[in-house]
Amino acid sequence: MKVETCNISRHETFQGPYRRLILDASGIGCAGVPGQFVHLRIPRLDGAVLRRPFSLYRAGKDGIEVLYKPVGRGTDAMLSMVQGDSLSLIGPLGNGFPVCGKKRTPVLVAGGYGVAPLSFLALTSARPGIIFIGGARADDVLCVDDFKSRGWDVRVTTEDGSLGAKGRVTVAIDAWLQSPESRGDREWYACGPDGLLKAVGERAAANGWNAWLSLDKHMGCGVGACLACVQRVRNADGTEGWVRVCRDGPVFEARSIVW
Amino acid sequence: MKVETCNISRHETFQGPYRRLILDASGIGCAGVPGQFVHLRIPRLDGAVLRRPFSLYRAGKDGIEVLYKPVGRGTDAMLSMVQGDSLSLIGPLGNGFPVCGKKRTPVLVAGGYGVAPLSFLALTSARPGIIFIGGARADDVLCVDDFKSRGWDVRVTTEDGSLGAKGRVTVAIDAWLQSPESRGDREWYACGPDGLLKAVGERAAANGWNAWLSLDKHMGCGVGACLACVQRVRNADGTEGWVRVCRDGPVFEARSIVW
Amino acid sequence: MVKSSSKTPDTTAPSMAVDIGGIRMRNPVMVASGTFGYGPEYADLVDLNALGALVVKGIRIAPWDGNPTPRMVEVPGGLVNAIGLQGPGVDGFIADYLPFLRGYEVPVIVNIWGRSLDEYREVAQRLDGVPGIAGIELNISCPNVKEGGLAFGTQPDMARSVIAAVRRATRLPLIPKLSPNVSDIRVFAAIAEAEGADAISLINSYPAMVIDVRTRRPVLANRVGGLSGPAIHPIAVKLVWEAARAVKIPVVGMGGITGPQEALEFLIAGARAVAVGTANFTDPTTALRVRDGIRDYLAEQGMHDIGELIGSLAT
Amino acid sequence: MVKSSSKTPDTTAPSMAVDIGGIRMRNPVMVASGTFGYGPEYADLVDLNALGALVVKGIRIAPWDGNPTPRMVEVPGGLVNAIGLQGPGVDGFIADYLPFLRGYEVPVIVNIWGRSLDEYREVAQRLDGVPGIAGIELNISCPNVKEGGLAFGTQPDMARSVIAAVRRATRLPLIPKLSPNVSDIRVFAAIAEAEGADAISLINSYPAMVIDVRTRRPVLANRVGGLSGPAIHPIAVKLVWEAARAVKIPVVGMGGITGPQEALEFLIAGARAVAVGTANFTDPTTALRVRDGIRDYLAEQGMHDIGELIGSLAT
Ligand SMILES: Cc1cc2nc3c(=O)[nH]c(=O)nc-3n(C[C@H](O)[C@H](O)[C@H](O)COP(=O)(O)OP(=O)(O)OC[C@H]3O[C@@H](n4cnc5c(N)ncnc54)[C@H](O)[C@@H]3O)c2cc1C
Ligand SMILES: Cc1cc2nc3c(=O)[nH]c(=O)nc-3n(C[C@H](O)[C@H](O)[C@H](O)COP(=O)(O)OP(=O)(O)OC[C@H]3O[C@@H](n4cnc5c(N)ncnc54)[C@H](O)[C@@H]3O)c2cc1C
Ligand SMILES: Cc1cc2nc3c(=O)[nH]c(=O)nc-3n(C[C@H](O)[C@H](O)[C@H](O)COP(=O)(O)O)c2cc1C
Ligand SMILES: Cc1cc2nc3c(=O)[nH]c(=O)nc-3n(C[C@H](O)[C@H](O)[C@H](O)COP(=O)(O)O)c2cc1C
Ligand code: FES
Ligand code: FES
Repeated sequence: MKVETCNISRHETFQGPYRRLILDASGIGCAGVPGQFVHLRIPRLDGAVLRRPFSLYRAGKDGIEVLYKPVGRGTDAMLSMVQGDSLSLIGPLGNGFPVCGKKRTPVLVAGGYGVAPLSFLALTSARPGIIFIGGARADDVLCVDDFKSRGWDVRVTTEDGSLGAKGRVTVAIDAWLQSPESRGDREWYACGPDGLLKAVGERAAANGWNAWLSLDKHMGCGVGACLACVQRVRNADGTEGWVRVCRDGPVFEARSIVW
Repeated sequence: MKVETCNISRHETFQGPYRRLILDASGIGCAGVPGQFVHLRIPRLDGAVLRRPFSLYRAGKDGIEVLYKPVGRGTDAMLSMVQGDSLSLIGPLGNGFPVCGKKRTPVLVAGGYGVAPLSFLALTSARPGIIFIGGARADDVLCVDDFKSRGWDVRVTTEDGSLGAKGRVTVAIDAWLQSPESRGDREWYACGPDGLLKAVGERAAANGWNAWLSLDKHMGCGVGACLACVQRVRNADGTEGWVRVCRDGPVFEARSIVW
Repeated sequence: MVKSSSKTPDTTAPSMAVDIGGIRMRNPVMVASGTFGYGPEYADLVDLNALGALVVKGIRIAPWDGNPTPRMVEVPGGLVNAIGLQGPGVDGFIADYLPFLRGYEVPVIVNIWGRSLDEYREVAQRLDGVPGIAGIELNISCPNVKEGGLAFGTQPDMARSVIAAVRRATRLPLIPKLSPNVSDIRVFAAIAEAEGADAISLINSYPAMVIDVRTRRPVLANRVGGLSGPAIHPIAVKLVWEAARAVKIPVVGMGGITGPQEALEFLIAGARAVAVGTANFTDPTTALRVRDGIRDYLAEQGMHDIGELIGSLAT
Repeated sequence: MVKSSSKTPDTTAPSMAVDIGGIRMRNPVMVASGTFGYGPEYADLVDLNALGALVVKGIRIAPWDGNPTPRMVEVPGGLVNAIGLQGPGVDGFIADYLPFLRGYEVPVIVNIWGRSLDEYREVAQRLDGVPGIAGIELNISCPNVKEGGLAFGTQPDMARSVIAAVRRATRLPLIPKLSPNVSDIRVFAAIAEAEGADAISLINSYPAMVIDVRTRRPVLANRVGGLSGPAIHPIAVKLVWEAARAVKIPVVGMGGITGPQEALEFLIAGARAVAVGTANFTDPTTALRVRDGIRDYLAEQGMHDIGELIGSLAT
């Protein structure tokens, strides 16, 4: 974990409202693994005291990439960032996704920008598996080719039916779970809205599979100091308590989460 | 007086650190006279609740021009404004300079950006007179050609001697006052730092001349409502009281000012 | 179409009218004392009749000079002012400004202050029965004058006596303006209600100080001043919420409104009207923007009357 | 050159060391409770030994769960938090964090709180004599817990009893942290001094509320929280200035520091040390920037010792 001042190498439209931000943060890039995130200080967001967290979409010796969608004051202000702008990152933060068990096949479930860390995970995965991508509209279904080109089985759903099957991602998952092809030893990975994570967790648990959920909580410090981002969990001894999504997560096994 | 949203037609270096800002505010432009000012809302100055006042350097049916120098948070932020940016103005505000008496010759004294309203005054003056321009360095001596091209007698002083006579503007004024050429009926106009205004006022009063001083006070509303910009004055009946620089001024006759 | 002359009612336009302790306003958006002068200053820029009410700058029984300059300094998200209640006095106000204001329909609320109980009573008495005045806002919370001002607003006994005295001196709707500089705002809200106030307003600016580190002097001549603007908004919302639950009389909420959003927070928290202060300097049309924004919000939410919004906080 | 072994003193580097009620700090820049965890969280990013002191998150006698989420919301110029003092309890702190902190030379100040006088006393007693603890900051001003917290800090009698009780329970340097939510801070500063406190610190975050106008609910699960950050800085400067003139014991100033400028204001106003809170989130190196900026300022002003700056306000 370090504070790194870096420059924007590229900032471009990725798809629909989503943007891709490429940063020459090589220190963080070298250290980052899938599931980790950076805490980004948005330039020229006067009066803002908080950074904003973004998952690593790519990380390597040249730096990092993130995908984001403008949804509020901060991400809106990010739109005006340009190549060459300097900004400050803290990262890599949190724990990455655990590696998929040797004999298991990875099953990924993504909603919205949640596909970004999963695409990074697929890149480093020992073998391809299956990914369910859900979105409101076709525009929200990102990175399909990232997976296809690596041999993944990609199942798309959109709520308006503009791409793939119509409905929520759970519709596709449930259909698949009914089918014989779902049999076998699986390890689940999911990133998206809470509703999606919860649904994935329930389905995985019902089958006795691990489901690694990447949680999205409003953050203050990003490093574990402020206790803003806490999530209620069930401890091994049955008691309940808080964990810090930023430091103890953002990835947690589904059965530990108290929704 | 109106609120006018306008666009930046041009924004350029004027001289040294000074910038010229050309705005297509034709409503304010048509109404504005020398000595009046606009209250400008600086775009992208988040967290700022106050506008900033700037004298009219030019005003006409095409809009207005101001000259400014970055000296603080607001004026620094102005540097990043670009052509086409939209901004909000209130103006024209305050009272202009009174017209020079028929048989009198105008004597102008300017320090720093104070030359801007005086250049506008010279443009509308029935006949040329003399102008003393003082500055710290050659860079601070603006608009010399504006005056020369209209037949004005321009006397420059700089504190470091890099242009014109070395010393404060009062040195040149005092030398001139000693000389026979200063005799005659004069009407003084000055804009610059308080020290300069005071010095000019004293010299004018000593000779029984009017001196119209344009005051620079920190402003809130700009329209006379908040009472932030007040100046102590002596009333006709000998009592003292406050006047509002924004609404009752910014131009006052020197003998009324209680420094 | 029984009566051909009847206007088709605009069923989509929600009703915005509110009654603040007997003052009927067309909409709940006022301008705050000290930030809008006495009316004429902004009349070129804002249709005064479009305001819910106009609260004039604080006046006392006689003219008052206020503080030396500098009187105002900008800080992140606000400003600190120490005007010190400069004003023409009650007779000056009546002679010089009231005739102008009588030309408008907007309710005019006079903000009053005094250096003693007697002064407070006198100025209220003087205003009683003067045509063109809709109500009195009783400033017991100004951080910028040494005498009276804040002390009246932070000590329950003093607050009680001054409100009671002014109440006896006037039949006009009376709106004590509470100080935020207290540990429990409910105490002061309840005192106001018990002493017969028709409404309360809050918050005034918050005691504050800015130091010039270059000269190592306070920036303001008065050394301390009052912080206003967006910086104090979350504090104001909390106090308005508490005050509104403590009393039955209407609450006027203010502090840091820059647009509809902050005004809606006050109304949802229980304020029956709001006032725009510092933002008038940033954008003189703020009150109109706020009014329009509230109306649009009501329409969006399918509300027909502002009353449905007021105090609608779900907790 | 009489003694060849003597080091040439660096005459240009001003002395930054301060003594806060017996706690010797290399420089006056601390990090504020609740914004820096217990040390390890920021240890990768900041050299802990470069801090004047490290104040850990508030702890009580037993583990505490704090409030439900959401616990934090950003506002213009600050944030409102309602963490609710989640923590491992005093034994958890001693077992899990103190060993780590003992590996550093930075003075560790433990921020403590309780739901009753007894709890306050017990946690102070438990810390007394534990190696690696430089002092106790007594939190009587947290706006985010129902029990105790703010009530202790806004009622003179309660403040007096809790400070007296804790004073008897510990020989460690004791620093009550005052609430800003009072009408006259000098009263509480004087109480702390009279009851034997070694220093005081101020200000804690300011009671505040944010409403989501879309859902018409408070954004924070706890409904109200504490406002911190640049928004409260001018308020904090005024309170520090008043408190510093009311007592002889040292004052630690905090509230809205983002860089050297705001810290210098506190020191000039009379604070002997300052603490960086919310700005740690924005930029974890803030405390170091502040320290360097103060040093540069002293050098520029030709001051040789931070003592020349403290309380140097010309009024
Ligand atoms: C571990 C993690 C990884 C993330 N990765 C990505 C990513 O790769 N791409 C992407 O587009 N978004 C990502 N997000 C969500 C992203 O951080 C928010 O969209 C962003 O903070 C919104 O900021 P804003 O100022 O535009 O929104 P506003 O709603 O105006 O923000 C106000 C406050 O709320 C917080 N906030 C608002 N929404 C969220 C949210 N959904 N999650 C967390 N905090 C929020 C902000 O940080 C800020 O403090 C991630 C969140 C987390 C916790
Ligand atoms: C009637 C009038 C006409 C002016 N005309 C011009 C002009 O034509 N060109 C030009 O360059 N400048 C002019 N000024 C000065 C200009 O307004 C200030 O330089 C500017 O406000 C500084 O803002 P800042 O944020 O950069 O400085 P900061 O010092 O960061 O500003 C902080 C606050 O102080 C106020 N302030 C600071 N300096 C001054 C000052 N000298 N006068 C008034 N307020 C100040 C600002 O408005 C702001 O509220 C004029 C001032 C007045 C009163
Ligand atoms: C320049 C200025 C002058 C003020 N004068 C008065 C006054 O005379 N009487 C009064 O009760 N409040 C006065 N106030 C307080 C405002 O009416 C209002 O309560 C406060 O500024 C908070 O609202 P805001 O954040 O929208 O400005 C003044 C505020 C400012 C900024
Ligand atoms: C997230 C957060 C948690 C805090 N927790 C505590 C705490 O446990 N004990 C305490 O005394 N103060 C606590 N505070 C208050 C800070 O120590 C500090 O007094 C306040 O935030 C003002 O400083 P700032 O504006 O620099 O943040 C907390 C503040 C924040 C923002
Ligand atoms: S964001 Fe501060 S603890 Fe997680
Ligand atoms: S700036 Fe408000 S009265 Fe002049």
